[in-house]
Amino acid sequence: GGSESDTAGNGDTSTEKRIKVAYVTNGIDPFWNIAEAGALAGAKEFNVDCEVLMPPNGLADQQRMIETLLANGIQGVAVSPIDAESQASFLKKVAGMTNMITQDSDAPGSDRLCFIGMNNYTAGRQAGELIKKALPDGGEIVIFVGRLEQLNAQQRRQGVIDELMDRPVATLETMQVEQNDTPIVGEKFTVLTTLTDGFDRPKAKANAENAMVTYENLDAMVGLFAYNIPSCIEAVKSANRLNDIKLISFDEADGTLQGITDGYVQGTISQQPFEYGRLSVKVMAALVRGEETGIPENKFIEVQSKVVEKENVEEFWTELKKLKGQG
Amino acid sequence: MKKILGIFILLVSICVITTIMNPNFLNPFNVHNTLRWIGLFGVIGIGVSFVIISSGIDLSIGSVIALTGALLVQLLTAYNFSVPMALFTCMGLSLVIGVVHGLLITKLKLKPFIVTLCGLLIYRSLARLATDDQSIGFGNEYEGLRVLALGSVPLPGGYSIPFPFIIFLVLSIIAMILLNKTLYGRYLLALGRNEEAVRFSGINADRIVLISYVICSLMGGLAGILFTLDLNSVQPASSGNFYELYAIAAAVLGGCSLRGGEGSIIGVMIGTAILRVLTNSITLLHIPDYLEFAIIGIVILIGVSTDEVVRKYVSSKKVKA
Amino acid sequence: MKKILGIFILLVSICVITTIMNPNFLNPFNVHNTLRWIGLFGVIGIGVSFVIISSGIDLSIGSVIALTGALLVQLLTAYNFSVPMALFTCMGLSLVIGVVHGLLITKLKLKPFIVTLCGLLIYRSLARLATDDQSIGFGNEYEGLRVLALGSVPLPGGYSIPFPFIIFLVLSIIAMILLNKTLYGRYLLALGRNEEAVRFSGINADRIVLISYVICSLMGGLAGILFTLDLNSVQPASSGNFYELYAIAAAVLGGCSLRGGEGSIIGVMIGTAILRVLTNSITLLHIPDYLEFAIIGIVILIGVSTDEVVRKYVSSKKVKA
Amino acid sequence: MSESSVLLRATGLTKQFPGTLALDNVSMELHQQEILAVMGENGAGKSTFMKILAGIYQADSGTIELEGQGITLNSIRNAQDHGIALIHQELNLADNLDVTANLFLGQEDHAWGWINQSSLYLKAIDLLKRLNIDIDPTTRVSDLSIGQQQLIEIAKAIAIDARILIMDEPTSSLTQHETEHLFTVINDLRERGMSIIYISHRLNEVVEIADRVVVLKDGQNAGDLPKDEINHDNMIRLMVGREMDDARHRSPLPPGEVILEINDLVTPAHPNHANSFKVCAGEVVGMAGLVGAGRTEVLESIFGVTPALSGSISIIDYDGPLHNANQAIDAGIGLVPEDRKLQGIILEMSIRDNLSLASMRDHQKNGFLNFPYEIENSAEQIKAMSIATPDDTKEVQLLSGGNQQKVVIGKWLATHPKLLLLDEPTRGIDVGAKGEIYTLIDKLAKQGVAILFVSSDMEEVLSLSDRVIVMHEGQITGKLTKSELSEEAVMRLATNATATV
Ligand SMILES: Nc1ncnc2c1ncn2[C@@H]1O[C@H](COP(=O)(O)OP(=O)(O)OP(=O)(O)O)[C@@H](O)[C@H]1O
Ligand SMILES: Nc1ncnc2c1ncn2[C@@H]1O[C@H](COP(=O)(O)OP(=O)(O)OP(=O)(O)O)[C@@H](O)[C@H]1O
Ligand SMILES: [Mg+2]
Ligand SMILES: [Mg+2]
Repeated sequence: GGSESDTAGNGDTSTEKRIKVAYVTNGIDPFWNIAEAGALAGAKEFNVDCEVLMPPNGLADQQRMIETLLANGIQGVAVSPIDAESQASFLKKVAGMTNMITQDSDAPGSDRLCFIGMNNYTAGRQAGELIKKALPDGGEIVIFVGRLEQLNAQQRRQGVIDELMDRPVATLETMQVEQNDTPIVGEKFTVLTTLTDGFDRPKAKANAENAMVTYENLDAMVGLFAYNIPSCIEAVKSANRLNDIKLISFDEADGTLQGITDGYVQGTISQQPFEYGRLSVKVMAALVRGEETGIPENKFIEVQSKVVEKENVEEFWTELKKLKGQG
Repeated sequence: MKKILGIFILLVSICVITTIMNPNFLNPFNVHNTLRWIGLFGVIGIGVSFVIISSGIDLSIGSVIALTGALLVQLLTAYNFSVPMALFTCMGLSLVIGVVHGLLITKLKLKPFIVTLCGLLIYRSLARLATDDQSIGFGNEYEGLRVLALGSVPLPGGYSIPFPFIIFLVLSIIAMILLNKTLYGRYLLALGRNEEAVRFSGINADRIVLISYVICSLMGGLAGILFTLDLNSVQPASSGNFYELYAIAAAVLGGCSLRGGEGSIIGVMIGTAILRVLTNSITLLHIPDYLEFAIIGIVILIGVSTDEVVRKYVSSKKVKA
Repeated sequence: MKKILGIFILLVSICVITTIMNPNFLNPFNVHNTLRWIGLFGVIGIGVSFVIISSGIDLSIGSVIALTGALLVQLLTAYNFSVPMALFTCMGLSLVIGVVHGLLITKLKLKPFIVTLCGLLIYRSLARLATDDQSIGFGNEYEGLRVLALGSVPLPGGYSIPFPFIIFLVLSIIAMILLNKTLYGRYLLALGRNEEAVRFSGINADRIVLISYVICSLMGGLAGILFTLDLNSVQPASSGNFYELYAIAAAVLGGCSLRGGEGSIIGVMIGTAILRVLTNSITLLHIPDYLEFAIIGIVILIGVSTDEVVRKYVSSKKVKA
Repeated sequence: MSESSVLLRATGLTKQFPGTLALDNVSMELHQQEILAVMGENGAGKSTFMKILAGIYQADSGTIELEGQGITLNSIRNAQDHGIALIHQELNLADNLDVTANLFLGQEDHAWGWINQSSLYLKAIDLLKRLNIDIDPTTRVSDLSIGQQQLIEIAKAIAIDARILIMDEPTSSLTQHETEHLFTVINDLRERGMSIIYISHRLNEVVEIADRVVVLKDGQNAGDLPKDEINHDNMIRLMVGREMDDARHRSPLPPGEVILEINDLVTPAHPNHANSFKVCAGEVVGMAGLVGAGRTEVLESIFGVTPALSGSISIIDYDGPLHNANQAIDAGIGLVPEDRKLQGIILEMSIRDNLSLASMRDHQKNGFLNFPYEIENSAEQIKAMSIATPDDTKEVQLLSGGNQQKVVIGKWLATHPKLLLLDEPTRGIDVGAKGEIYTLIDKLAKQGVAILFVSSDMEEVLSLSDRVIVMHEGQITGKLTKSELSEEAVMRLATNATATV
């Protein structure tokens, strides 16, 4: 985090004062490293300075960082609110002071100029479809996540559940978040429980191990955060059950992609974080310069989530490595 | 006094250097925000300094913040408590927490480290239980109440003093008076150094210790309320994580000795200010944020070790004189 | 001995109750995993108990775990170190960290709490710096090396003893010998009680203290390596967060007194086992995971306070006798 | 004053500690305006008794009457309300606060918890003046010497306005001069109606001040002595139960070769003074001086725990450096430190472990403990020192003060030192144990060990030493041979820096 684009000497001859924008994440995560690469690539492409900030200590830290950016005269901020609903009034203030857009997670009541992201609930339903594909006869499922207090986690989880229970597609507004105290039983599928780990890897792995012990008929594991399935893989591997437990993931951790390549992960839902970063910078640059921004009427620039399965994993991964500058 | 002078110079230096490198540091908006954060974190710094002076420690503050914050939101939004009742209940809960800590430490003779470590774990769980493990906030409501955290007193030149900073100042003055002018403060200082001396003077040492934990928890509860009003959001699993360590660091930087019996409120104020200004400077000066911790750690180390070194130097001077 | 008996009964009770409520607890896979976690966490428990016996504390263990873990992966994958060289470098770094802690504490007379709190902050930053703030792992490589953490010795009935548990056992035995049979252990126990008297007995107390921090950091470094090999991943910003608190809790539960001078390695082993079995039971028994912290906190409180209460009871019995 | 007026009467007090019956059916009367000395060996139960009277401990059984009224003393505050104040055996001051704060701790003038600071200062000035103590009431207690701190403790108890003042060994860290001053104060307090219980191991003091003596032995009453029967022999007989036979008046041997030679030694606390002296084999050299004269520092410099600023220390047959205690042991030096509990022993460890703490390094096996040596050593020292214990695995804290001191000495004897430094070796130790320690010092000297001891007990310095070095404010002001030795000569040198060297 915190890196600045190195744009010195890229042939910028205009006398225009360099535009300063910032990309603020909701924490530190491999996911954001990819987005950061996208933001920095965008900075180069659209000839601006972009600062990427990753608040390590949650919401208070995020607000402090944004305040400091504002004090520093930042011209555009793309933020992923940690608690969108509650932060709306704070973000409204920010929007009054600079060009503010939201990305990854939206804050509708905040006067943000636009939202760049995907619909996490839809992504959840896509994951649900992957499960259905892997378990045509139904089965028992455990969901793994870092913290349930986050909105994206709740939306993904609900998407998975609603898809498995064959409920009608809800919107983000009508979506009902189900409690996590009893198994949710549907016709074919049962969602046994959701286990949280507080972003602690050993806990994530132990959760997977314990789930296999507790639920003897466990058929599939769904990991809502990037690291969840890689942790599950370690646990399932040591139980020698890679062939019998289906694994469905979100995001594009290396372990997940390796698992898809090797055939023991059914698939993952990628949000294309690189695009989040690049598009955010693109929109902010255009906003500052007063150019055409391409913001639609509904203020929602959707980045399509991408379902990665065995068929397309190689292509996806090669592309990803290239984007991250490892290719 | 010398001790405070040293860290005061440190604070001024950080401010001056930051201003030179980025004049936006003195921008009214930035000053306002920095003062607000100083106020919010300062409240727990003051609280923990009482416990430290009693030669104890309180590791549970961060969890108390999460718990009272969660409770406040729940009481107001889910249980329709009136504002005064809700505030009263939250402070009441922190009071009970402080009393329980104090009783376990004085009556069962458990170590403060252990009691409050268990507190850290238990209150965190309770906060998650109280909220069903979901982030909660006031939404667009309770704007009036939130003025407590977000309001400010305007000054000329566009500057303004945020309410939390004023609350912090008022509490600091009360704390100073309590520590230096009252029986309680005197007994606390004496007890931090030599508990036997206090007991043998016929003073109820247990009560003094207990009150210090109550003060600390009450400050934690108040901070929980203020943080929640300011941020309009409580993350039950993560709000306040590690805040106790910041508070302890600020107190120690400000001259409180973990051996007990030593500490000044002005020092704690300066200590808190240093930590907050530092984090502000780090972002303002585009220092990669992963270095934030390292810089804070190094500044604390320098702060406390210069103090030791100066003390040695002074005492060797004395000998020569 | 009585102390250990108490927590041993506690451990057995937890196991029995869990087994009755869910026989899967004794399932070979579950036993294997639980033993593995006991091994991994036990290593730092042993380390920190030396520091606690010296009447110190080490809050930096979690960050040391992250730093050595990050370093191991980077050295192997990005810098093409050979396996022995990489392991050697990681352990070397933890040794240096321990020495620095020890020197700051003994020579500059800084409080262990502060020194290692700054360590907690600084090493966390360094871990993030070393990895460019990215999660890293071995991917599909170094399977051979990873056997160190993932391998096991098979037993009849499908059971098996994981290597980390064996490493833990071996280290425990070495620690027991060190503590009870060597000059170092004798001096450490004496020093934890009365440092001044140890100095006046012609013993280099500073060296004894320093070595205790070195042991603790080395154990932290080793744990960092083992955790990384086990998990195949390091999160520079979060790996190991709060682990020092678990380690300290295990040591205290196992009878180490934070006053120093007291502690048994068997106790620490049982203490660690209780904590790990508890977290295991919580999931096995379908207890909501947000209650995990509360249950751990309450068990620690019960553990240490029964100890106090029993001690009082025993001494009052003696009087009557 | 009516002789028969009993102010305080304790009847049948019993107090059981884990493993120790500290008081067993003890009774005592205290009359109006009486100075009652309570005597007894270490561990006889004196302090326990006094702590019961002060409300710190509660007796298991027995009654206490004040002016004929039965009272229960269940807290310190409660005892203070009844007019009973205790000056503890150990210092109990908060040295981070000033003199005034300590003098009135728990007794402050206040309005609603708000301290009336100025009135306290005035009272402090008044009190200190009345007691003739020349200390500024705004001084931080940590800046005072131990002797001054002891005076503050005494003043603090007097400030309570008690009717009964209990003093548990108040003079153990006072100089002769300060002690005499204290006696004037005590007599004055008695004149003003106070009754005093006075505990001391110094028989001379008791003879001088006491109206009556009560002797305890092993937690039981061992007898009373009225004013006219108070003398050394009677007291010792009641306390020890036999006649004393010690080496107090030893006959020195001619000194052997020089073991220790100090040249121009400068210690940190007194950087402007350099001192030189020698100690020979078989010699017992005493160091006299007022409290704070710098004697402890000299011993600690020789032993390496407080390194000297400059000067040379040479030890026979040793060429190595002498910068720390470890090297001092190599050189054959042992130090029995001033503060037994803080520096000498580890209270929670066993007698056996304590006895081998300094010598184990020479008997280790590649870093491992040598258990057979430890057992053997412990048996040997317990026998040589006649340490009274049934079992050497007992924790040292369960021993009486005298026996604890013997453990410290035994720990050093196990290293077979050439030079033994003893700092206040008999402070707070009862006559019986004192005698045994004197005998031991004599025996060691006869074996050729060089002995350098610091003592503030004039009687001890005069009788035990072959030679005396007197210090004043960090400077050696004189060296007296056996024939030059007299109380006047020592006092003149100890108080007057301009005396001939
Ligand atoms: N708190 C305690 N717990 C256990 N035993 C105790 C305690 N206090 C005193 N004792 C024991 O009770 C006995 C009497 O001790 P006390 O301190 O009253 O003796 P003393 O006559 O004052 O001796 P001294 O002359 O050494 O001061 C001793 O054996 C001592 O070890
Ligand atoms: N640890 C210390 N810190 C500061 N000052 C000290 C310390 N120890 C001793 N002093 C001071 O140094 C001076 C010399 O003290 P020292 O203990 O050497 O004297 P002494 O002649 O041995 O007296 P005593 O009879 O009390 O043992 C005194 O003024 C004392 O207050
Ligand atoms: Mg006594
Ligand atoms: Mg001395």
